[in-house]
Amino acid sequence: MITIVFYILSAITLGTAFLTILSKNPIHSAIYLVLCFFSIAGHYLMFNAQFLAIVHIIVYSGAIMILMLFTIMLMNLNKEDERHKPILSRIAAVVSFCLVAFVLLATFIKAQPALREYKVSGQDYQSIQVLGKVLLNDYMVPFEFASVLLLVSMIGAVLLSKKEHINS
Amino acid sequence: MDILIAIAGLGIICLVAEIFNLRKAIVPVTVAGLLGVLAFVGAKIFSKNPDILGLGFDKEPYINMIINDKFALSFSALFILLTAFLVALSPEFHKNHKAKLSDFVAIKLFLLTGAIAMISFSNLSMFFLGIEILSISLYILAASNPKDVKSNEAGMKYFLMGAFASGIILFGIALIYGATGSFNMLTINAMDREALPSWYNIGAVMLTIGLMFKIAAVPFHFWAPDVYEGSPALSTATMSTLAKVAAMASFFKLITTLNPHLPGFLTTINIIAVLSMTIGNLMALKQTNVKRMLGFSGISHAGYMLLAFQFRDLTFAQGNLFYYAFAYTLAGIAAFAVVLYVSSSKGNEEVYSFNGLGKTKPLMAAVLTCALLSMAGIPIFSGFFGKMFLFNQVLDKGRMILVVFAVINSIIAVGYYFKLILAMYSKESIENKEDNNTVPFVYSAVAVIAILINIGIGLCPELILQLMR
Amino acid sequence: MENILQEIGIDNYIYLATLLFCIGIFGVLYRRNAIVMFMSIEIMLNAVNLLLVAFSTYHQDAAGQVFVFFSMAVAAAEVAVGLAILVAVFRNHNGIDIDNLKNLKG
Amino acid sequence: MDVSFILIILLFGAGATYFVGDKWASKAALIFSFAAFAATAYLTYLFSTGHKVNSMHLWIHNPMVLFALQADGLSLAMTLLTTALTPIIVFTSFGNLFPKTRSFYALILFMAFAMVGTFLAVDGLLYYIFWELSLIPIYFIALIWGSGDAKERKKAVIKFFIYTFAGSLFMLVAFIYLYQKRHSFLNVHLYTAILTKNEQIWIFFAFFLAYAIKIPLIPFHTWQANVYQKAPAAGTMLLSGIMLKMALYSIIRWQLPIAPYAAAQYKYLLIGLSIAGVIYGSVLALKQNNIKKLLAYSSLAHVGLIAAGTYTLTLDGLRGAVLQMVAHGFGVVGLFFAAEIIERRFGTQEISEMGGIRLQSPKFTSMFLILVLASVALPGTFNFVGEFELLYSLAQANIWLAVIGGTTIILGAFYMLRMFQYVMLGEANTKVFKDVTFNEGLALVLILAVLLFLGIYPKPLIDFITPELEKTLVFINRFN
Amino acid sequence: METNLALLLLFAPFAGFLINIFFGKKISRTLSGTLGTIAVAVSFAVTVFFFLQVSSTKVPVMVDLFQWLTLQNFSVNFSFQLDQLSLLWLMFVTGIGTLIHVYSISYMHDDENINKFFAYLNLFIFFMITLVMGSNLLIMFIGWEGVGLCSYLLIGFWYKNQDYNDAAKKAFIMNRIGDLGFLIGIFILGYLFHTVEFTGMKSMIDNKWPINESLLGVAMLCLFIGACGKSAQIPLYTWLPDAMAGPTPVSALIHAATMVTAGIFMITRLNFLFNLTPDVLEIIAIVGAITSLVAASIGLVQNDIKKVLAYSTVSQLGLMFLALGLGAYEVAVFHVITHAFFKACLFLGSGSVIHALHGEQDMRNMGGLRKVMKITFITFLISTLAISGLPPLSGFFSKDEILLTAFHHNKPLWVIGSIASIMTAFYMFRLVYLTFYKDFRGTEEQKHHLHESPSLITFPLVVLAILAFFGGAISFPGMSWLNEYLAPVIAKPAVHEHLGTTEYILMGIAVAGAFLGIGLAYNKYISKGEVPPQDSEITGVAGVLYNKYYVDEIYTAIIVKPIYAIGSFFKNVTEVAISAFIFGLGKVAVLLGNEGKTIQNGSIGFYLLFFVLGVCSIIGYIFLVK
Repeated sequence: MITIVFYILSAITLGTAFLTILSKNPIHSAIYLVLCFFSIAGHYLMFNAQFLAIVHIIVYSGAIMILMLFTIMLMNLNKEDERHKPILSRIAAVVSFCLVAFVLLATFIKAQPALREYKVSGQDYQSIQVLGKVLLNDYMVPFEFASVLLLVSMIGAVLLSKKEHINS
Repeated sequence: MDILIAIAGLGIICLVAEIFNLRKAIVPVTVAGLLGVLAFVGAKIFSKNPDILGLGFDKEPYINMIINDKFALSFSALFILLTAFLVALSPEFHKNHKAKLSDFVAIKLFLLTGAIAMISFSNLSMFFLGIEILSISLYILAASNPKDVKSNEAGMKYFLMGAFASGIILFGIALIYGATGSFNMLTINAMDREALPSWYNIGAVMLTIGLMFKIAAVPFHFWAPDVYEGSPALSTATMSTLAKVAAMASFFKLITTLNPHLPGFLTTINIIAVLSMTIGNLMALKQTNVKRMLGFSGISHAGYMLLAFQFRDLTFAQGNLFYYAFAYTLAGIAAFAVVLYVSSSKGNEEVYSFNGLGKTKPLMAAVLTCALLSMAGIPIFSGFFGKMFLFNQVLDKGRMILVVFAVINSIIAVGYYFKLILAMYSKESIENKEDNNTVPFVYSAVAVIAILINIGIGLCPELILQLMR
Repeated sequence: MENILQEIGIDNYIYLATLLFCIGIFGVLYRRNAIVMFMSIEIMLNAVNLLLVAFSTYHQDAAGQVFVFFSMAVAAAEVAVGLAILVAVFRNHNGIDIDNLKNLKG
Repeated sequence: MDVSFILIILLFGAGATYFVGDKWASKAALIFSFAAFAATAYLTYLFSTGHKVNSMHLWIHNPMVLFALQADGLSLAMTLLTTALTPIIVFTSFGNLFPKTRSFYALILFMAFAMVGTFLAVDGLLYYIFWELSLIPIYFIALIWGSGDAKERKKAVIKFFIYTFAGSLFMLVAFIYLYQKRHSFLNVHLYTAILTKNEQIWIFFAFFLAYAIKIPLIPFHTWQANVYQKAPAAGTMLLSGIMLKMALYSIIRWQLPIAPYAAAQYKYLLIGLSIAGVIYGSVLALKQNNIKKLLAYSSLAHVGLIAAGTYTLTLDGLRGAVLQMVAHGFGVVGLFFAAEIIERRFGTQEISEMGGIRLQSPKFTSMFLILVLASVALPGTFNFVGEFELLYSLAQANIWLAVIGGTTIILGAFYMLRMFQYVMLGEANTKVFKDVTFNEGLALVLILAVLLFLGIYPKPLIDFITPELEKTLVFINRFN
Repeated sequence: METNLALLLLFAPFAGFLINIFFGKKISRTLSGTLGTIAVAVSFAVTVFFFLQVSSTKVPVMVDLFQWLTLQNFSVNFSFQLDQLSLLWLMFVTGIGTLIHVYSISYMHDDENINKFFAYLNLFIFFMITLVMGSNLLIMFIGWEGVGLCSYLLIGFWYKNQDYNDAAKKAFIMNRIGDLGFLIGIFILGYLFHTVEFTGMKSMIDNKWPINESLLGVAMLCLFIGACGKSAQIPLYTWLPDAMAGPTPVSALIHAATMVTAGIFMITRLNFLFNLTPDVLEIIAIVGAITSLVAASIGLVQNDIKKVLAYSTVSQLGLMFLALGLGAYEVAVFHVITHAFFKACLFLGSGSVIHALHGEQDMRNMGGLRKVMKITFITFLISTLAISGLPPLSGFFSKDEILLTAFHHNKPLWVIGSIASIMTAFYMFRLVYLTFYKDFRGTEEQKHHLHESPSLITFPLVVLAILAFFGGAISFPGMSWLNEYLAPVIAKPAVHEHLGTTEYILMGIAVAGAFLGIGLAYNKYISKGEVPPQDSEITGVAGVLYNKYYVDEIYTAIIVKPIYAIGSFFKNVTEVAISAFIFGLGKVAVLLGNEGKTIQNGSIGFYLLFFVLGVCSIIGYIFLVK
């Protein structure tokens, strides 16, 4: 049962991911990508990681994709006027996609883990409480550090888009 | 940890100072602050108990995130020094964009925190955040002249490829986590390599690839020359000095800590090292843009630094890498100080702009010459010792062939370094004689100080080497 | 609490994540529209997030999930900066076709 | 007071010369170079009276590098040569007016500094550093103050630099490789490093590459003639008078004692190559119409003979080499200076545009003639002493080698006299040849005095260098 | 005392040289010459003193100054040796030297560089003394090269003429070829004996020191090559006739009387070694004989008065070598001495003629001079008779002894020697007839100025003529003072037969031969009154002879030209090729860099493609291939 769900979800994930890439209209891409993110959230739910799934939806679908959509619309890019890459480049892209997929998959298939048993600790490790504890105790430093990251990107975004005044 | 806080604090101060209209104070305060932090780092290196302030940062949980060993501290000191130079150069460089000055300075400071996190991490999350802060700051710096088409292109290229590389790094981290169940480097390092699933090795290789991109090693180097050329010169200076050695040091630390037991891994690194040296040097031969040339030269230097992975004694390897990085970056800073001057007075960085510099600005020409000689590995400049220590280490491991390649590359490198020197000393300036604008004080000061430090550590390599030991 | 991996197996998640990652790579290679390339990179990051969560379950460890948060933060920051650059490019080039960005070469 | 004092004087002199400004630079350079000479002489005196004048300090712990300067017969002799020639070379430039005077003289002193360091250093790395360091000043001297077409000059100079740099890098690799064996760069340690035969051969040829390019031996010589021609006179004198001696000296100090097996193994190959250079250089010298090029090729021939002598691995060969280095050093400096004197007056280096100088300036002609005769090793000049010992050592190796090498005295006479004839003799030239000035004359007379005095009474020098050569020879012959 | 005197002997001419070279311009011409002459005269006086002393005591005077060269096997000192041989040589070197100096005072009086001339002459004497006095091979070599240098300087004395300079250069270089042989010989001897002192080597030979005979043979051969160079023997003789470019006193002193006999001196000096190598001696004899014949045959047709004398010198030197080769060292020495007298006289006489004719040297433009230049003519005639070997002049005794010895040892060589003697008589009398007999064939202008030379010129002529006449007295057959005198220095004197019938017959043949030559000359140039034709009309055998068998041309073709050709080859091919190769390496690097630029094409997609391929290959290599 759960396996079937997994396969269905996976198919959706991969399919929408492909569609994201293949659709000509960036708006369509964005929509497909949102779908893809939702399916990934589905995967998270299957892991019983509800908090993560929600955060995922909020951040990716809610923030990042919206930002992208805004940009697309601001720039009036919702046209299917993208000229295709030269055919040679596209073939190269397809070939290298096949190659990289083959290499990675082959590597992973070759690298079957020795043990096939999965431990079940029975402990709660992914509830909000636990995550909060881990995040704000063990991972307090990176958590704070992430603020620097966000600050940088903020300053950066401002710096890059700020119209310059002939200033004092 | 305390270093990170201090520097991030400095960054905030910058931003606040702008709000309070203290623009003039930003740079002096920052530089002074950085030098203060540098002194602090120095004290930490030499004191027995690194936790000088007694804030408990060397205990749980901080120790799981940031570890202040000599390697980390030494490199931190170098990064702080470099940032001090870069910040000092900023006001002159951005004199037409005074409003943005605080942003630039703050970004550089945050970039510094990222760099320090990258080398003092003891948890992969810190590493990842550090490298991302560094990268994102650099994307911004690369694109920081939004009106300039070249700067746009550079930023875009760097961003797209950098994000791509970040994905690969992240993938590698995930795999390592999958194999070990931990992000903590100490825990991972203590594990039995043979018992780990081979995801671990794949993850290590992925990380390697990602970091190869950051240090611009062949075949992940394509971005470097383009971005170096397109970015504003000061950003290029940052990339080619601070960012490059930060990535390299972090790479070194990461790989030596992860220590994958993998046949062919070191061979791969060696091949990449040789390729980087060779291609970097060959491509640099025909360049006419100095920034671009230095970009290719940086690729070859990355190749040299990759030789540091051939070691028998980790401490010495660390010391040698640090020395090389120190020598290379100081030469780079000195060179870029001159490039900044030329580019501001001539409007571009083409080689012909340097014509006749030996006559018009002998000091600048002399500094640039010294810097180039150092990069080329001519003694008494520290670049020579950097190379020599690396060669020594590699030969100690018995990898003769690598050294031979490195040597052949050193020969090729002379070709383009001397092209620039030739231009300065044997060609007449194309411009007419009234080119009598004086060199801004900060440029010459930074150039001279940097090159003096470079020569100084060449005269007394012990100063640097002993930091690690 | 049962472990979903007992049903499906960590391998399949790895393959899934790898494929998704490769699709992301494909997207970056295949398209010349910068914004779609951004999306492809997001796909790559998401693939890794998925993998991290799977490993988190595999190890019954919260750290993996915590890392995903950082990854999201990074993704957000990257997108913000990326879009800012994109806007700058758009202003100058009146388009976001990355094949127009070929001035720096040689 | 130890030998580092000489280095300090020269280095400080270089700085001081730069800072006193264009007007006084030449005088300052003369004073400092002479002070260095005086210091060397005094140290030589101290050394010969049994004082220890070595300088030995730990420099870098790991890899262990010592700041080790050793005064012995060999190194002091070469140092004396350097510090004696430097004031003369400085002095020869007195009449010249050129831009950036102070940099010029500062570079000359700096170069002397590096060369003295090369001769004195016994720590391999230190030696290498000085060795490389000496390249920089000559590069700039030739580049900035050189003559002729700027483009051609640049080409020649950069070729020279890359070429010599390339060679010496392999020497560096050899040194580092040796370091792995003994964890020291000190020469005596390296001498006793245990090397397999293969290793010795590799190391030997790594050294050889560096030295063969610098000396130069054929076929590594192509940089030479052009650089000699393009460089300013002082640069050429430094190059030919001292710098190429660095390589010859290094053969004795480093290459042979470190890899004696390989040296013995390839003895005849190397001698053959060197002697081929003798003939090659001589024959080419016959075809030159440019006086500086001619002298360059003659230099090629002479140093070929010196190299051949050193590779015989006999005391006579080594001693002859050292003597001939000194002799050739003075002689070639004198000849290039003479060429410079002519160029100052006639504004040309082409032999076909000269002639008839004897009519106008018999004094100069006489001095030039003596230089020419010294160059062809007429007995009574110092060059004969060196050449005799060299040829004798070759004869001991194989009589035919001496015969072939000895053709230098025939071919040498051929091209030198031919040059003398067309430069000095014949009908009066239409151009005016002003008689040599006092300064020029003094410089030439000093050189001639040295050549003639040592030609008659070389004993002090021979006695001075022999003990050290014998010591070295023990290392060289330790496998036989 | 002895040391100081010996040094005075050595350095008096050197002092003369120094004074003349440094102050010559400031003092008057005559004073310059006088000083030079006095310097040599002092040497002569000292020589006489030593000569008398050594003749009576029979103990050589040794002077050891200081160490010069140090080699592993031996060291070389500045040391001098005044024994019978060197003193004998010094006697005529300084003696004739003094005379020629006197002669030159007048002869060179009008030359602006007379001080240089005397300086060089003094220097020459100095080096010649060094050569002769040296007690080891290397000191001898100093002198050996030194006289070569002076020869170079004096041949090219009139340096404005590049032809003269060429001649000087040629002399120096050909001498150098011999010098190389000399050097190699020294090397081998040093290697064999661990000393190059004459006395040292001699005592080792006397003590039966084991010697590698074949190596010794090589050494001797090399030394003989050295002697060939200096003494103008085949194949290194061609410089001597060209050397006549120098002023005539130079020709007399250097190229007739002294320097060119250095080879004979050296071989005589080393006779104890040459005796051990009979093969080499045989080569010497053959070379000497052939040289004497070849040179004499060329001399038959030369028209330049000095060239005739030059070839005559070569020919006579050949005879001396013949004697040496036969082991008759003292005979060779005897001929050296007599030859020095009469050849110096001949050269000076010709100089007197040239002086009178203002530089005219072509005999076709002379004639009839005996009426005007009586002293010159008489002295010249005496010397000519001497060289032709007519008794009782000195030449007769010396030459006859050589022929006698040759007859006893090797008949073919005797035949060659005799033919050469006949030729000598012929061309010498041809010279005399063309110059002094018949009518003057020069221009009116010259004729107007014809005069006998001043007494400073004629005085040496007279002295030399007297010596040429009576010089034979030092070694009459059977009762030779010379042989006794030289006995200590000559290891194995040639066996001197008592004068028997054979000997008298041979003498008779020789005298008859001389008369034959004279008669032929008389017939041709007096009776028929022929004058040699112009250059272009000389054809056939005479043409070959006149052009000296084209030896110069042959040398040019097979040695000089090829060297230049090789030089061109090196310059235009190898140099360029090596340069191109080295540059090529650099070019390849630059080219690769240039090609690489196309890969760096600026396209992000392309860069990413490479990125991905890099990822694939690295992962593939590490995980799939390995």
